[in-house]
Amino acid sequence: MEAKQTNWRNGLVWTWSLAVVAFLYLPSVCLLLASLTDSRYFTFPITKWGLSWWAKTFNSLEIHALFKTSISIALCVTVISVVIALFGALAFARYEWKGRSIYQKIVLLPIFFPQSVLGLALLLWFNALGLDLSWKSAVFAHLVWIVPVVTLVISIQVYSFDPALEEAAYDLGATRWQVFREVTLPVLFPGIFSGMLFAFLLSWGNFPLSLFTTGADTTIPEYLYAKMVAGYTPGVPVLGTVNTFGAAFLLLGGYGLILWWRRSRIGDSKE
Amino acid sequence: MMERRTSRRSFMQQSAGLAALAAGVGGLSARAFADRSKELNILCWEGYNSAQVLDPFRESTGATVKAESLTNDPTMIDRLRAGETKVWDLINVNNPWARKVMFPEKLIKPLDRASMEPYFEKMLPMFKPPYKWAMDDSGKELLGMCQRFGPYSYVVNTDKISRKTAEDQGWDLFNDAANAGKYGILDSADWNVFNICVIAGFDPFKPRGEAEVAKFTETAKKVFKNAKVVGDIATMNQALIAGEIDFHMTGGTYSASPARADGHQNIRGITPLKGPLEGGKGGISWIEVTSTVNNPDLSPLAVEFLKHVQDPAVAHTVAFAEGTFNPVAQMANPDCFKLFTKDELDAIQWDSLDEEMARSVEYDVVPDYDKLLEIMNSAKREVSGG
Amino acid sequence: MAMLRQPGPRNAIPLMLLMLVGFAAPLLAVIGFSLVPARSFSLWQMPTLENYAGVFSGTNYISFVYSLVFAALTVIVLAVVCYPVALGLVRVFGKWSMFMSLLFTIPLFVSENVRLYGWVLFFIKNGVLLGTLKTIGIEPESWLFTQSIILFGMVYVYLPFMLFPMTLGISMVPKETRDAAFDLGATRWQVFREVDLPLSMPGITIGFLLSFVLAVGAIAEAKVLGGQRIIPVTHDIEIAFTYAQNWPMGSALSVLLMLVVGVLVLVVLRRFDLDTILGKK
Amino acid sequence: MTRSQSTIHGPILELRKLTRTFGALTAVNAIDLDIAEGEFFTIVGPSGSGKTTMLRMLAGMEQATSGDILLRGKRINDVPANRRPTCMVFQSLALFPHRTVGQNIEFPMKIRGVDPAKRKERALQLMRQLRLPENYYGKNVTKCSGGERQRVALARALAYDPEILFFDEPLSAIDYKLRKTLERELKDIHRETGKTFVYITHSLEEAMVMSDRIGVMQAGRLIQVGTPNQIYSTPTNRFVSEFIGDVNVIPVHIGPNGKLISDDFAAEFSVPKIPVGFTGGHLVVRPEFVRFLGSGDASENRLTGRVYNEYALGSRIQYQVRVGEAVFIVEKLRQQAYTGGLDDEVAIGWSGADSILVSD
Repeated sequence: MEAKQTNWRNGLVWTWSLAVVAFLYLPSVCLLLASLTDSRYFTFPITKWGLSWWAKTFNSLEIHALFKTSISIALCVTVISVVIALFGALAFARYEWKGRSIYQKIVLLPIFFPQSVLGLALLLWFNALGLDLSWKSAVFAHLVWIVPVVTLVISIQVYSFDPALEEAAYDLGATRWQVFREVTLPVLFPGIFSGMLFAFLLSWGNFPLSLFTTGADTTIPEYLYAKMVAGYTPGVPVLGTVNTFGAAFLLLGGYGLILWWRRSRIGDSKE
Repeated sequence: MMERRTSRRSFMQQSAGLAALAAGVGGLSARAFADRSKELNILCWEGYNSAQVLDPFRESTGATVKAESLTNDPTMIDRLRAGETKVWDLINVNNPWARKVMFPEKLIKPLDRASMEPYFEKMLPMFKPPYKWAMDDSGKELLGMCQRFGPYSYVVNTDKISRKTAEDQGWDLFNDAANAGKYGILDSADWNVFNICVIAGFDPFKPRGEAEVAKFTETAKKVFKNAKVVGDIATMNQALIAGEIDFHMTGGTYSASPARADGHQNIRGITPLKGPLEGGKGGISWIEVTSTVNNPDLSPLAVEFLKHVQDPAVAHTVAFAEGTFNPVAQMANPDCFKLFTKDELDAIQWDSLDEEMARSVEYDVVPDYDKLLEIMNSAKREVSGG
Repeated sequence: MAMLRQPGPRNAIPLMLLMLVGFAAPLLAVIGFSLVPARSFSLWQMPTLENYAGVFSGTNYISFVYSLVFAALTVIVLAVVCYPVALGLVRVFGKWSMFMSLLFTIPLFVSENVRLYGWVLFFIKNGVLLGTLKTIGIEPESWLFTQSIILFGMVYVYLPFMLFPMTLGISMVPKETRDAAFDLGATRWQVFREVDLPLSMPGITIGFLLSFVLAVGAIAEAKVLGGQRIIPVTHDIEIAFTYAQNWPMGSALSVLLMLVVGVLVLVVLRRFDLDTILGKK
Repeated sequence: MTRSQSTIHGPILELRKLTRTFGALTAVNAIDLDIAEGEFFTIVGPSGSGKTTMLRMLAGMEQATSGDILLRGKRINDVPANRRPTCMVFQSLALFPHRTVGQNIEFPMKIRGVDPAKRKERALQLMRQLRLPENYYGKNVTKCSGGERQRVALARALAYDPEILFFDEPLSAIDYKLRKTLERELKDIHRETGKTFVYITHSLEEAMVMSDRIGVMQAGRLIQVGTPNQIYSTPTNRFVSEFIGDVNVIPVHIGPNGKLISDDFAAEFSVPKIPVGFTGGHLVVRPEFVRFLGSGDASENRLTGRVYNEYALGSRIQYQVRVGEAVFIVEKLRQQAYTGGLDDEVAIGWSGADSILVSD
């Protein structure tokens, strides 16, 4: 394969991919622009630049309450889903057992399911049970969709886990808990950590499931939707922009953390 | 040996998981008999859920106030029907629902007439007690408090179509084939049904015959086929300002005011001079009524809040909440009225408010609404993609 | 019960319980609601099939057709858009690959309504695009509120759901196998057709399936960008649950949608061994 | 008898200053080499020596940074792999897992548009030649055993009808016994087809068994080329000598008396001739050339030490003889085994002509 042709092809692939990245982020840039105006409706070029909507948004008790609700949901979802998904992933990827292949497919089903329909189904189910809806029911609703995703994320790590490591540790006299703490957890940690990131962010950004299951509590995406439909203000692009930056910060930061962690672990073993 | 150890460890792992799951499910019904003196849940139209209105109340009472805004009455009432009377304390919907639907269905409970009625005294003349929509059929029970109101027919960009032309031509704007592709429809199912009835030439609030249903079907198809865009308020205003459309159906002060407040005085809610409605009127208006939900564990703050928003300063805030701007019943009170600036009065078309209200009939429940809605949605589907 | 003594099934228990209570049961509730008389709000009634009769005699088929056609078109466009990127992630970007993947992941965490609204700001008259063009004297019609922009929006929203499985698929093609085919005389196109495509098919199929299924459930694109130029089936369901106050009708529509999705997913997933796709060699 | 076919035919492949760099790393460094038509040529070297990169350049899967590759005198640097009349058997074999045995073998013919009936006929013929049962034709290739897969890979390469076949360590992952069988089969196939084989491996043993000539690579350079016999008996440097197996490599330098001195063994050694200009290097002594000396035996080179341990190597036995702190290894056939006890003092010796002096 001629180098020139390969370079040319790689150049094309790079160009195309960067164009797709630009395509993905262009709306976010537009939102950022729309948040930087003092007028309510967006016209471009912007005539009245200003940060007043940022100030209003950050000073609003309403928004603080929404953040609290969204964060409570996301944190609960993160903790519970990582615990369930860790066992789920061990069953998914580590152990050979009869019925595993069916189990794997069942785990995938909720991911392959329109979320708005799932949200409605949960609403009907809660209704049939006579449960009160609140952010707690939303936690449960999020779990139904997020646990399978996190299970997949952790499974990928579990696939590359060598069970002989645990056996070697037992053999060297470690207790079950020590093996779990010293071997299993650290080795699976990058997967667990990515799972946590995903759980948190997917819960944070979820709209279709929250819409039907939060009851009187409102999450940020629900609030944004309500505002967009009726009371649009540039507070919508402000929150949208904060959201994008937050997600980028968490993900890139988390990735950096994993890199750093891996490197320092290799450093340890060299010493 | 190895196998047995592994098994026991796995068992411990799995018990932990079960516990977590149980905690997740168990938490759902935990608040059955919680103390509700410090919490208030409001199901409302956009505006009451805004920070300007709620934050001061939160500060003064130290309460947790949750408000969810929806943009149509039937859905809110549905949520109560579906069992959410346990959740909400206040519900804010348009005028006829409390008297005609929610009270008979026991979804709301009456207010203490003695303590609340004095507030009506200070309102604009049309709301003086006993105001019809605030009372039940027997005329004994007070069902809710009024506050925001406004005419609601259609909105035009007066740079493209003058106010006079729009008022004179009336609903035929939407029958005029030359206007195809020049207008939008603010997506609001029940209001869309009203307006299509009126465009078809009959009164939506009266029982009707086969011929009118046929006319409705035909009109619905035509109106949706010729619309450039169907969408929410933000979309309509953005499209009007940008020049994507010249006018849109279903709108008035409520939807046009944010654009007007932003300096776009050419965006104006129009009430036609005449039409097929009761008394030859051409417009429809709305009045919001806020009622206490028939919650078995109603928060004591519900009534507090109703009184709170009657305060002149708060009433002004409600009128100019974050999203949309509207006249409020308390504007008859000079203490309240003086808070409105000229720009604010311009935003809510105060200059023509009286005459426009006079040209409008009040929002009402449509007989055979379900049937018409189904016809309309079906028409919408059939012409979609065109 | 003997089975539960094995570590595999035991670890699966919490997740399976969650699926039972949180997925299977709600779906049964939907099915239950689809069988009660129209406009009722409680499950405990005489079962009836009138809702289904209503769906089949009405015009809902139009929404179904739109949803399915647009989902199919989305998948086709996404396949073309994503393939070079997936190829890049596996074979070209090298140490930048992870970073690029993250860039494609971040938008997933901002709800799609808001991101689509960003496109409205971009495309609307006097928006970012047309406003800029206007300053240099060009004033074309905006692209908003058309059918094609709905497709555009769907491609935008579901891109990561095609990209990542596709990347996984392409990474399953060993370099040596491709080299071997090339060495045995195959042209680039023949290598692609004979080796790349069949060997990356599991991932690609999952990408197709995932983006198709999610796109069938799409609603926001038609509302936000399309000005409701088309009415997807999920919009019908929403109307039934909101304006129309008809939960049983909405449930019947949901059940039909679930059937389409469920059958498709089960049929396709049956063919794959997830272990091979996800990493067990 | 070794038939060096290189003398019969002209070179089919000529490498001229062939170089490949990756950034700062020079993987293949200015290699010159002629490979004769019909030859079985093996490049042997440790991992990282650049042999795979070189092979990939020859096959057309890697671009040379500089230098030329000539096939029958024609420069083919810019001819891509799919248009070179050469074919490679990969380390992983790179069989198409989604195809049957038959489809794998027929692949190159299908690519060329050979008609299906002819394809099948040729595939079956190749399967017979490679001792694959006929009923394997429709078998899923992933269900075949390691040895069978080797044969399928070779059959597929032969189906391409290449002028040169390249092999990238195809036997490295196979157990000893099967490897031995396959080595022999490969050599038979080479005889039967008369094609040029270029084989790379890290095992000199494997190279010795099959090759007409061997090239030893180290750090991107081809440091010695020769017949197996030449490589074995006259390695040109320390690396080659050590690569061949367990040998005694003793650092030596020239003493004031002009003799070779080993500091490790505190001894003087003699060789037939010290090259002009030699100042220091290594003396290589193959362990099988070393004898245990009886009390009266004379030897050109002589050391005294203790037998510390012995290792059975199949037909031979290796002894570790400690001379002071240094260790010397000696190998004997079982019939000539050392009969004394461990830790007994012994004298060992070898003829100067059996040792090799390398200058690095």
